[in-house]
Amino acid sequence: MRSRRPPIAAFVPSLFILNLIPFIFLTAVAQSDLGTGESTAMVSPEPPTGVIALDHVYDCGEMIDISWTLSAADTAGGPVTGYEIFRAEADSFVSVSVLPLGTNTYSDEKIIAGTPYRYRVAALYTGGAVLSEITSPVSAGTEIINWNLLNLFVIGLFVCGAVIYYITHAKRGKKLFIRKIAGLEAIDEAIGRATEMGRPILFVPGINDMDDVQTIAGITILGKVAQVVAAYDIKINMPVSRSLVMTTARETIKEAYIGAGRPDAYNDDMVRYVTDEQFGYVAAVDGVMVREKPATCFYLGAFFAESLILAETGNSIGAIQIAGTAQPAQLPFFVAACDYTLIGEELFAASAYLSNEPKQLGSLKGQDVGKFVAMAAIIIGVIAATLAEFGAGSFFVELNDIMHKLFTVEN
Amino acid sequence: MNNLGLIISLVLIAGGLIWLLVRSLSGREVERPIIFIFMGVAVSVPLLFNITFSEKATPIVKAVFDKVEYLPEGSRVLISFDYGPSMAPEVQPMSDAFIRHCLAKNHKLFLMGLWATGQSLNADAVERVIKREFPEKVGGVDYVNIGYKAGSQGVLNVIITDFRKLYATDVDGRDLDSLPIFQDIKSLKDMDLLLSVGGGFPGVKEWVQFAGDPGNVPTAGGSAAVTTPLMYPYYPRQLVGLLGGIKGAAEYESELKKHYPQFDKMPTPGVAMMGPQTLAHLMVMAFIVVGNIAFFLGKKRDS
Amino acid sequence: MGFWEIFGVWLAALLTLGIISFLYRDNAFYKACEAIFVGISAGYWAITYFWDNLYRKFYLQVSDPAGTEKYVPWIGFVLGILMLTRLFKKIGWLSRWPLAFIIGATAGLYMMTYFVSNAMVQISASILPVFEGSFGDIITNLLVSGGTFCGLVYFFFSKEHKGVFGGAARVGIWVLMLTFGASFGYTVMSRMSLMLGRLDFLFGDWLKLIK
Amino acid sequence: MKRRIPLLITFVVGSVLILSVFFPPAESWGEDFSIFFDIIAVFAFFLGGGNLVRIHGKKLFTRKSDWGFSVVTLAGFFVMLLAGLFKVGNPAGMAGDVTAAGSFFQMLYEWIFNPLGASMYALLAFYVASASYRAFRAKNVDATILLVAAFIILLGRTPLGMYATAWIPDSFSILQIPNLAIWIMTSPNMAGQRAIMIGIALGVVSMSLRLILGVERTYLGVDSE
Repeated sequence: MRSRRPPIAAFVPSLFILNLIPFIFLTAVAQSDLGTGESTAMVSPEPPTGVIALDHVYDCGEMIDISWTLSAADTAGGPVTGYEIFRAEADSFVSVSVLPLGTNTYSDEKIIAGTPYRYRVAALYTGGAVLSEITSPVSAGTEIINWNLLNLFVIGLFVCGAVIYYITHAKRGKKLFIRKIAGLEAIDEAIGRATEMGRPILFVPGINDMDDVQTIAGITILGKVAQVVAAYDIKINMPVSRSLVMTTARETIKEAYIGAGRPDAYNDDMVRYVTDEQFGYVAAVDGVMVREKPATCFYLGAFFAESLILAETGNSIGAIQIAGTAQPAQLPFFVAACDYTLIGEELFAASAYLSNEPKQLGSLKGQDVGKFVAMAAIIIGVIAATLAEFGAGSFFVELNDIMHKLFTVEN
Repeated sequence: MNNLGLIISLVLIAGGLIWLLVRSLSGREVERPIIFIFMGVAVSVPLLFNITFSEKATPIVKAVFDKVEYLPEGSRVLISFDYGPSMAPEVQPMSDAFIRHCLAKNHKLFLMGLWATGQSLNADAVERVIKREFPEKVGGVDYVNIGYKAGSQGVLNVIITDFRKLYATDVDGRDLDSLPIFQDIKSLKDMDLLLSVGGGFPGVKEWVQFAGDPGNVPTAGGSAAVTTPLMYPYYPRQLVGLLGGIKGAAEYESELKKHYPQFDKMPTPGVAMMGPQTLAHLMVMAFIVVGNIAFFLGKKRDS
Repeated sequence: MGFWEIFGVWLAALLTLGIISFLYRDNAFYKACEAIFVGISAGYWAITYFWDNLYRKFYLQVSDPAGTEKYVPWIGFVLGILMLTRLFKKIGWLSRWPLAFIIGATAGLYMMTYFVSNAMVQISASILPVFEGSFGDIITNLLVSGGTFCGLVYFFFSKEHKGVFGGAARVGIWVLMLTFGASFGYTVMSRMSLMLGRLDFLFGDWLKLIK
Repeated sequence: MKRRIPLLITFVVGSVLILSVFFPPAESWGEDFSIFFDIIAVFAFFLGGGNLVRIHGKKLFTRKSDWGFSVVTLAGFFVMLLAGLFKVGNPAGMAGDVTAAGSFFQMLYEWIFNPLGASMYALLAFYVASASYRAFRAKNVDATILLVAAFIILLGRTPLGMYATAWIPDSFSILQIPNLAIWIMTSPNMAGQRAIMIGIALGVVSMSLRLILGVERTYLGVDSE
């Protein structure tokens, strides 16, 4: 359920094995086939032709791509049973792989960069094999720039450029409109409630470590929440499931207390490590909830199956609950069980929104430009694709083609 | 004894629900522990007393059943075991039901598999289902198990033109040509129906893309619940039908029992597992209804 | 069944009941289970960190005479040591370096992966002809494209949700709600299966009421 | 100064890793980062685990309420730690894998860790029920849509859904509950998921840039130590 499982409990990478077996198995069969030589009475089929070996582009010399024209005898019911790839560094050819019939490309990864290799492809048939011509030597090289990703670069640059433009634009003091986000407007009210009731605030930053952006988003919101907490001297309770999150959260809260001019009121015990284990952590947080009865619970970060356990327990103690995550599978549970939910993008926008600094708000405007690009792409793409389908002229066919190329990331 | 317990528990559940309804009709909310108790009972009772519900097949499942049912006797049906032991509890009931149905209809049965981890499972199905329940069926004549070959969809690419390029023998080492069942069979295209039972890659999707579509052979199958939504888009154009998760298996089993009295005593793990599930789902829905009644009446009273 | 096996089953059964007892209310039985769980699992992870990360990913790598990139784990080691400077007040500020490193790296890496797999892939998957197939298909295609569009409108921050734009945002939130409701309903079955598994253990392995 | 260097580190590391995607020789740097991270996490655990021991130790020595449970936690932690560090009862001794069957560590895992985790997970079934009771109420249009979608899907997962709408003629078969449920899962559900995913991507881009450019810096703590 969670992304970082205990690595000890490693599972068998069955797909890997699955992919490996054909090669092992088929190679064995084919070699024994080859051993019988070409001396059978059967008429040998035509060999594959036009074999070309080329360095795989945009990598670090890890692959050589081989392609060929199928043997003329590779037809339904024909004698060909498959192909075998042979590679030579000097004069002796060794078998690299065996492939099913109908295949006309192969990428050889068992190579050393810079070494020249020659290849030949054999068409296998019952009782023997026929070999193709030998290719001219080719060596795998490193390309510095991956031009395949040019489209990603251009679009990425545009979107990032928009964000950066609006951040710098805002510096010059231009006022930006940002709509109200209910879940964030409610934060002040939720904290106010804790003050009135004299009860603590519970802050859960998810169960992933600092190497997840959602956790970082949760911590940046914690920064804003802690400012209010420090100003009103409310008790904040933050059990965490990762040591690094503990460290970062302490820095963040301490900063807020110093900013509020009350460094003495800060206490390291506000943030405490429980356990890395998903459900062990949940068991403990549930315990904290029913025993300390926080007035407000925040769940902001990466959540998995525990989302509903936390939200329902929080509801049972009558807490106001504000949740936010970018895990699409858990959003339904938060939406159903919490008072306010920051849906996906809103989680990442929250700290900027709460800071109310022009620069930070500018970044929100910038990401809207990104959304505009996405929406425009969908509309233009759909129209072009539809009209192209109806044969409305080559312009739309081309446009459709361009749109697909623009948004398809090759790799 | 069992029946008594069963009746008492069901009466308790029904009575409890009526009590809740009456309570909510006066606009009152239900406390959480009561909901938990209901849930616990709803799941425990069917588990303890082995309560099952007759499942009426949904169209997507019925389509598979009808396809097998209305193929003329002696048609060739291929079942591929595309799953491993970890998925077996969810999808094995499907492959078992397919086997029973096909043999009861006197179809010729071809078993194979695309998962290395599932190799023992189709052999197990032969022992457990075919040999035990259909002792009159002869291996190599009425059914054959050609086993697993590595290569995922690559296998399909080959056997869509010729079985013998990849399979020389069946799992018992008998030459395919020596088997009566393989007499007029050259490739997958000679099959009348392809059934893939699986829950991942390669699975139903690959069978559609690399065998059913190019060979123009009707294809159907079953898949684990998590991957089922990904298969829906192929239905009904490229997939005859699909058994989704344990519920799909249960529906097929029910349908089988309905049409074939001889399967009265057949084990129905799918139906058995659906008993608690169904009651739990009904309970969740009952709570949604009760909750809304309480909400609206409570609002009315307040205003 | 040997003594230890029976002991194991009973222990597991008691712990299961302890956790479930929380549904009624917090109690000493649950507290004990919680305490055991926290202690045992923290210990488990400590061991995982030790053998899997420190021993396998660091020690074995740097002590491997054939290793080609030995410096890589050492960088992590140095950053890790800096992390421990927190324990000393005077040089505690050094612990922000590894933190800054982690946050910078996570931001950079995630930015690209999310942008490619979430944005680019989804946009290109949306670019399809709508007027294709039966009448029902066309409606469905229109709905998927339109729904995605309106959903994005809902997320707009810098424009007030008013007029036509507001209407689209409204439709957007409806699409999102439909999505959430459907996912919730679909997941119920798998959640029930988990409880079935536990009850199966209690009634079968422990009490032997069912086979 | 104490704050400027971390900002610089974040900026350099972040921008380098963004650009590394476009340069094949740098492609593996992301993997290197995950190695660094795993090693840093070990050292961080000294702080986290230390915190756990300190908190429960303090409870024990000050005899705070429920200090008995702290004893249990500490005992569990150290028993697991010793069992794993010295591979107690491991059939292959210190050379064996720490999770080898038969080792004390693995026994603790199977008898205690596993049932506790599975039971906690199983509580979800109960919470699903209470959430449906309380949250699926037709308070407004949004909530009603949520409710109806969930209800149709739930209905489609029981025999009831089939019986309830079997009378609908086949030409309108889409309106039969099981078909409707499938349609909802594949069409509107997909539209919603797509919008959410695209939104998340842009949110991440914007937040990452704020972090890398140092606009967002609350996590860095204070300068005045």
